[in-house]
Amino acid sequence: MIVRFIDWLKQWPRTVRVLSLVAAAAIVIWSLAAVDTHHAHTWVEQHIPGFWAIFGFLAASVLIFIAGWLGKCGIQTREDYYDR
Amino acid sequence: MLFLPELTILGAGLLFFLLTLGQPSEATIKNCASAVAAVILFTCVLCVNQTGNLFYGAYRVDLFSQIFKILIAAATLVVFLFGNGLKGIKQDSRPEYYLFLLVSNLGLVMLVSSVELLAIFIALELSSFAVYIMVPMRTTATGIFFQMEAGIKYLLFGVMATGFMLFGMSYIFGLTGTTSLDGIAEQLPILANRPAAVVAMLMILSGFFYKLAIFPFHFWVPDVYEGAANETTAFIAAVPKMAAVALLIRLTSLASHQGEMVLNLLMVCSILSMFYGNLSALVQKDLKRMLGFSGIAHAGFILLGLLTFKLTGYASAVYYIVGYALMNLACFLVICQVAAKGENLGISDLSGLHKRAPILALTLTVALFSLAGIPPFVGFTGKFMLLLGALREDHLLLVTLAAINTAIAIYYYLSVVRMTFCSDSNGLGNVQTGFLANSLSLILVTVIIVMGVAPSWFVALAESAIKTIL
Amino acid sequence: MTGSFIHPALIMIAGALLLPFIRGPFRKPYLCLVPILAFCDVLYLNQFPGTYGVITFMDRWTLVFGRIDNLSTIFAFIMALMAIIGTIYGLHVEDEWQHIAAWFYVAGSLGVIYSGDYLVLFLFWEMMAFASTFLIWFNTDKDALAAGYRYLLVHTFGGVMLLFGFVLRYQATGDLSFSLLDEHNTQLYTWLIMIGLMLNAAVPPLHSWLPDAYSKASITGAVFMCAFTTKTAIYTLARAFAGFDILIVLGVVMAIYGIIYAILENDIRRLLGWEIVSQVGYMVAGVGIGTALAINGTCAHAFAHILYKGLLFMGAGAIIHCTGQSKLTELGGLYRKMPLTLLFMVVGGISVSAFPFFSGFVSKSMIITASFESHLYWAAFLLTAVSAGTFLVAGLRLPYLIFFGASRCTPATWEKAADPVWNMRLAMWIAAFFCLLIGSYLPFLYSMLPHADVAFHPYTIPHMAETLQILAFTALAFYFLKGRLAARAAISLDLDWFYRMAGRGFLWLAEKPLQWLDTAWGAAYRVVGLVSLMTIARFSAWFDWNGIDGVVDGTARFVQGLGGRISVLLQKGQIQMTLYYAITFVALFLAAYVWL
Amino acid sequence: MDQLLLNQGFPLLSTLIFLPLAGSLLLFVVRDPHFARYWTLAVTSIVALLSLTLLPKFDRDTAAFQFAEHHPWIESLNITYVIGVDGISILLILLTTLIMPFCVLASWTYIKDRVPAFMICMLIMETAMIGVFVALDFVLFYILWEAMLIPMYFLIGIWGGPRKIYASIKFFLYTLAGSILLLVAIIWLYTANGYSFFIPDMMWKDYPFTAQILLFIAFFLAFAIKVPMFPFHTWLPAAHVEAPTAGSVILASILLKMGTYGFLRFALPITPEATTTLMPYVLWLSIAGIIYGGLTALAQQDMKKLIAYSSVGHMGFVTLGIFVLNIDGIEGAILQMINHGITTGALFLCVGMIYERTHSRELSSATGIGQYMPVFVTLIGIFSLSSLAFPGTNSFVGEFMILAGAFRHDVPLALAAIPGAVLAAAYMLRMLQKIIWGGTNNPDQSWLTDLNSREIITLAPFLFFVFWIGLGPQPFLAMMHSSVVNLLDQFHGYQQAITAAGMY
Repeated sequence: MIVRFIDWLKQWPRTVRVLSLVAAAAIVIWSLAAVDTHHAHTWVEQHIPGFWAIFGFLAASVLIFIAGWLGKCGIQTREDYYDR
Repeated sequence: MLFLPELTILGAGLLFFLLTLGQPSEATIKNCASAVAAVILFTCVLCVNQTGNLFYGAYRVDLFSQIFKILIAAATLVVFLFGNGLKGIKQDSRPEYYLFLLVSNLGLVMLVSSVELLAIFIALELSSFAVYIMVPMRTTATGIFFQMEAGIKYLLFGVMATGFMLFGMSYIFGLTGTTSLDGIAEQLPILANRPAAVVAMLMILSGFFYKLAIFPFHFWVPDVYEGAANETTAFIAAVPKMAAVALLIRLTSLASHQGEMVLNLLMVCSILSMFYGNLSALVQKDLKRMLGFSGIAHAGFILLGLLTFKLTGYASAVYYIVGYALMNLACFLVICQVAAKGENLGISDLSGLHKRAPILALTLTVALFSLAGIPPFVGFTGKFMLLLGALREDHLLLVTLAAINTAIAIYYYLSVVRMTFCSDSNGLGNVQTGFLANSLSLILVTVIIVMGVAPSWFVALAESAIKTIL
Repeated sequence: MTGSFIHPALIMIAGALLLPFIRGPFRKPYLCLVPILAFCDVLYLNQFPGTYGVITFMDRWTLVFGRIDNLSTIFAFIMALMAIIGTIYGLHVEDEWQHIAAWFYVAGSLGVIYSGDYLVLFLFWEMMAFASTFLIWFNTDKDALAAGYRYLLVHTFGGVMLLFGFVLRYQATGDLSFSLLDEHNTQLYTWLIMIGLMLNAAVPPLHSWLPDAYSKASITGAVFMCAFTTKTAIYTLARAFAGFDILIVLGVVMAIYGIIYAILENDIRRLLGWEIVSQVGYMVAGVGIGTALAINGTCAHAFAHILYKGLLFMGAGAIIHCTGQSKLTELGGLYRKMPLTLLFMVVGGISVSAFPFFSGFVSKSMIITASFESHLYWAAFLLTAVSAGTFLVAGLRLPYLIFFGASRCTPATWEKAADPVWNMRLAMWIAAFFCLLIGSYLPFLYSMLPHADVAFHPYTIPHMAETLQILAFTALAFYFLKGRLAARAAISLDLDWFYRMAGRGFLWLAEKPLQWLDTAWGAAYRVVGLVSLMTIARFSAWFDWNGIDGVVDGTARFVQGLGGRISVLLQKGQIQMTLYYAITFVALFLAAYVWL
Repeated sequence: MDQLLLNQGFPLLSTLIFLPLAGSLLLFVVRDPHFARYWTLAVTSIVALLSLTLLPKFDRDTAAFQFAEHHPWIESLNITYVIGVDGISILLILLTTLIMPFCVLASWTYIKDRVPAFMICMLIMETAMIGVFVALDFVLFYILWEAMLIPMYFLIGIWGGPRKIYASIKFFLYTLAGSILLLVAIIWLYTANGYSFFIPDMMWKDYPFTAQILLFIAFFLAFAIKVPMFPFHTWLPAAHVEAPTAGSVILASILLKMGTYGFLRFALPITPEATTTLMPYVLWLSIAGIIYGGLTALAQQDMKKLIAYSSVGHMGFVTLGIFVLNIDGIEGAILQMINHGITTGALFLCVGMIYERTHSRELSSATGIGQYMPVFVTLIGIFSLSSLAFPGTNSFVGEFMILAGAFRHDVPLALAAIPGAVLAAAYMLRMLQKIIWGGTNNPDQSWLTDLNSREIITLAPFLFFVFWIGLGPQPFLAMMHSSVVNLLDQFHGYQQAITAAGMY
């Protein structure tokens, strides 16, 4: 069942992609419209619309870039490093 | 009755003289010898409580002398018993050998009773000359060809030592005008600080240093031990030393008033003997040579007892020499049994003895551990009492050096034990041991252990004996 | 409760000891029975808070084996539950020693949780360390031996620190009881105890053992290990160090550190190990915040974490078990072959990523909210950022690289791959069920929390909106940047470099210089002791042999050995010389006498 | 003589001493190997059972010597046969008597030739060992102390390994050389004490300071070599490696304890002032031993050598505990003496069992046997854990108390001892790991058979004690408590008296 479901999804990659983006947009819009931010903890939450969406995107990207940068700095090395 | 032991020995000597004239069979000689030795011991025991003077006071029979006579007779009996084959002696001179042995014995027995310088000298020479002759009687069938040389060396050393002794005696006579020990004892305290008296006493002592093999009169020991037949060595190693200790006790008790010098000298001799003997013994390959060197060390130990100038010290020395004689007899018993043809034994010849002759191996081991001073054997108890006596007199350094010597000595004794017990027989055949030798060795082992564990009776006896001469 | 305190650890230990005697068809029922019994015991005990099992030891120390209060109950509950799940997961393992080690390990953990003083704590603490080492060693991998060894040494070090700490504390205060330490009066022992406990919680820089060991443990062993060591340590930290500010910093650093390494990681179990580090960071931070809400959050998160991380490790174990591969570079596209495993991994992944209605959502947010409420905004934002990273790694990267995308499997691996045996699936079902239960039915978890008076409502609209926004846009970022997240056949250097290198150097030290020293000592003994003695002895023998004997004999027996002067003497005279020597000595004595 | 509680009725202690000796006599005559084994087992078991009857009658509340017997022996020298037991010695006596039957069992098939002789050595050994622990006359003590060397020498020299000659002579010479000055010290004490060898009379006397120092040095040489303390330890590995299993067990379990027993019985009470003066040096020597022993053990390939070096470390803990001179330290040290006897004895038995199968003591030839000998590796695993002081086992209690005592005495000192504990974990686990799992290329061990019931019976009691002492050490500590308290009271009283005398 699961296999069939995934295979079915894979037949329509473009549709899936679009639907996903639509869903993301819908979440942001719903947040802007329906959520009362007056009791939020911080200024940024109250005054920046869609703050958490921006935050999520940036956080993920920054983490990926930091990791990549660190990896290039020499943290990542060949697998037999300890066996020599 | 007072003179009975000596007469018996004399009679026994005559018996063997008669035997030399005829063509007696081996068995006759053997049986005669054993029987005679037993009779001598019996008469000695019989006369133990006799006291009295003979020969115008030159010869005294007291508990001291009688006990030494018993000891000498007993040791001789043991030598006779385990050496009864006389494997190492020329076939045709065996009756003569016994004759000389008895003469020597007579000399020793007389020595312990002598209380006059000339009597001492005569008795000493009597015992010595007989032994000088016995040494070259070894048969060349044993593969040893320097018995004559050994005999000559022994003789020449003896002559030198007796020379010293005679010289000393003449000094003493000159100083005191008497040759009687009692007389000298009266006079000596007065002369105590006269150098001549000290020198004279030391020179007299040197005669017995030679018998006991104390540095510097020990040079003869290894050669004579090696050159003489096993039975002869057994005799030399055990019997005359007892008499020598007896006389040394008599003489040092005289010299006890002569102050520091004698004491220092005895201490130096003692230390040098111990070190010299033990260190040399470490590298020996020949069992008898090793025992000879170890004898030098043990003689040094005995001096520890003498130089206390105290009753207990003397008693310890007596105890120790008796123990030493027992251990040595046990060792030589084994040597005589293992050396099938009377040859000299290297230490390696003992390998695997525990298989070849278990009882002998046990005997040898007990004797060696005892010689090494390991409890609970007589050697330990003796050493302990000697050290104790010396430390009571505050000779801490001496005692420490002596203790260190004990540790050194362990090595060569152990290397023999190792051969006996911890190695294979390397193709060496079994040793034939008779019932006599086995039971004799078990008796010796028992005595060595019993004397070590319960020395009280013997020490008390020695003390009471020594009290009679002080 | 009428004095009938039976320690659940005792049940586990007794069960483990009896296990070798249970054979044949009884084995599997028995395996299930023992942890269930222990679980029932825990349930029973949890109803009667109090102090039990108090024993006076050597007339001086009071040992408390059973302290049952609102903090220990929840941890005991989840540990016992996990023991059941883990045992079921390993039901197919024939080797009874693995079960025995695992049960001892569980017993150690339960013992720590119920312990009321440092001696008992230490006893069980070490039991955990040793038992878990065996779980690593049971893996047949060549590296497992070395890894287990490193693991053990690190934990022994931690144990020693702890021992130091509480002994010092005992010396200073005379108190052995295991209770909250004073933040305003810290002593050396406070830090030592903290180091000892933090090592087990894998707080940087004491963390490297975790990914190292968990990736090398046996398959079932890793399932046990991911649950017990760190969470037991969190319990002890919450007990002794609640409200220590330094822990907030360490916790946040830990969360970030772990997630960055997880992004780089290639080995699936190492990846999950790094994620444990990251998640435990939340808990450490929660302990550091120390408010009632934060402690609640820590407990809840530990509870939830054990289940979803257990689920993830079970999934990872299933993959390794069924494919023989553990590297992302060797996997991919497996959804066709292992659909159920995919399902479980996804459930685990979205639980850890705090999807609404899954367990992480109701627990993680508690800690973040607590930090907001304590006005620790930096911590709150950083932790939220890490939660984005968590989704990135566990919810997206891991399933994507294993199950979707291009297959990088060898044909053999592909052929082998299939969903695992029934007991593994059952265990995963149970864990997945609990993940969903916790997230959906709040009272189940919340009624067990230690501070019952503090209410927390996760399902508010702002919270939902916040979470969904973050998740959606993290997914978006993943979509754009997934090229950068691809699997690379590489390892990441970490602080374990120091352990490994130090260990190597240490062995070298023991083998080379010290052994040399000992040999030299023996030689010195021989040379100085025996040889010098023998030299003296030889000298004396030489003296006797060459100096005296040689002259007396007049023979040439040992001519070769004689020195020049002595050989001359030997030629000259024979017996006279000996006599000369003897007389010389006598003369010397006399001279000495006269002179002195 | 008020320190003695004379024995009424059956002379139990003398029986314990002389029964083995009497038993050995029969073996001189009957030389059948099978008979020798059963007979020795019977004799040692009877002695063990008899020794257990000491327990109910032992009064824990007194520091006096109990079950004492007193007979004159060599009256001219005032040497007496006087024996007695106090809280310090009773456990060691029980350890001795209880371990001997298992040594016999362990030699059942290990010793194949000259069995009666072997058993004679074992029995004589037992006599001497029990005697050393009960002797209250210094000469009696010394005689037994030295006499012990002979059977041990034969045990190593006859039934030992390839380098037995070297090892046995080294053992004998080294230990004898060490104790030879003890003899001088004994005689000195005799003359200083009004010609008495009675040990309690020699204690707590104000000998001159120099004399105390010299006495202490003599004691120290004798006992430190026996313990063996670093750097006097080199005889131990040689002897352990070459000795047969039973010999190793006796060496490790009992002989080594005589050194530390000597410290407690003689060095502390007879030379308290010197002890206080020299204590720091001894303590740091102990630390050096702990660490050195641990490090060296780590590098060993030979299992027996490994355990031998570990003994150096463990005994370092014992001397550490003794010389911190407080109740924790000393009680811990005595307990650790027992623990080391149990644990190391058991480990040597285990190694002997491997050796009987593979004829090698190399770690490399015993790798990976866990698969084929599960019972065996379980047992050796438990004993190894005990050896590294794993909580719940006996050594943990002992080491913990010693460290507690050390902490109370001096913190840096205690800290310095800690690496020893880590090292212990390192070397024991290294051995364990190799034995149980080994590497990737283990030799084929599939022909190995697991332990038979005789071997399991041999090890079972050790296991029992490992856990008993580990979990409930109270009864053991209670036995020694009075004596240790008394020792420390006397010691501190003596110190105060000295200080007071110094002030006026």
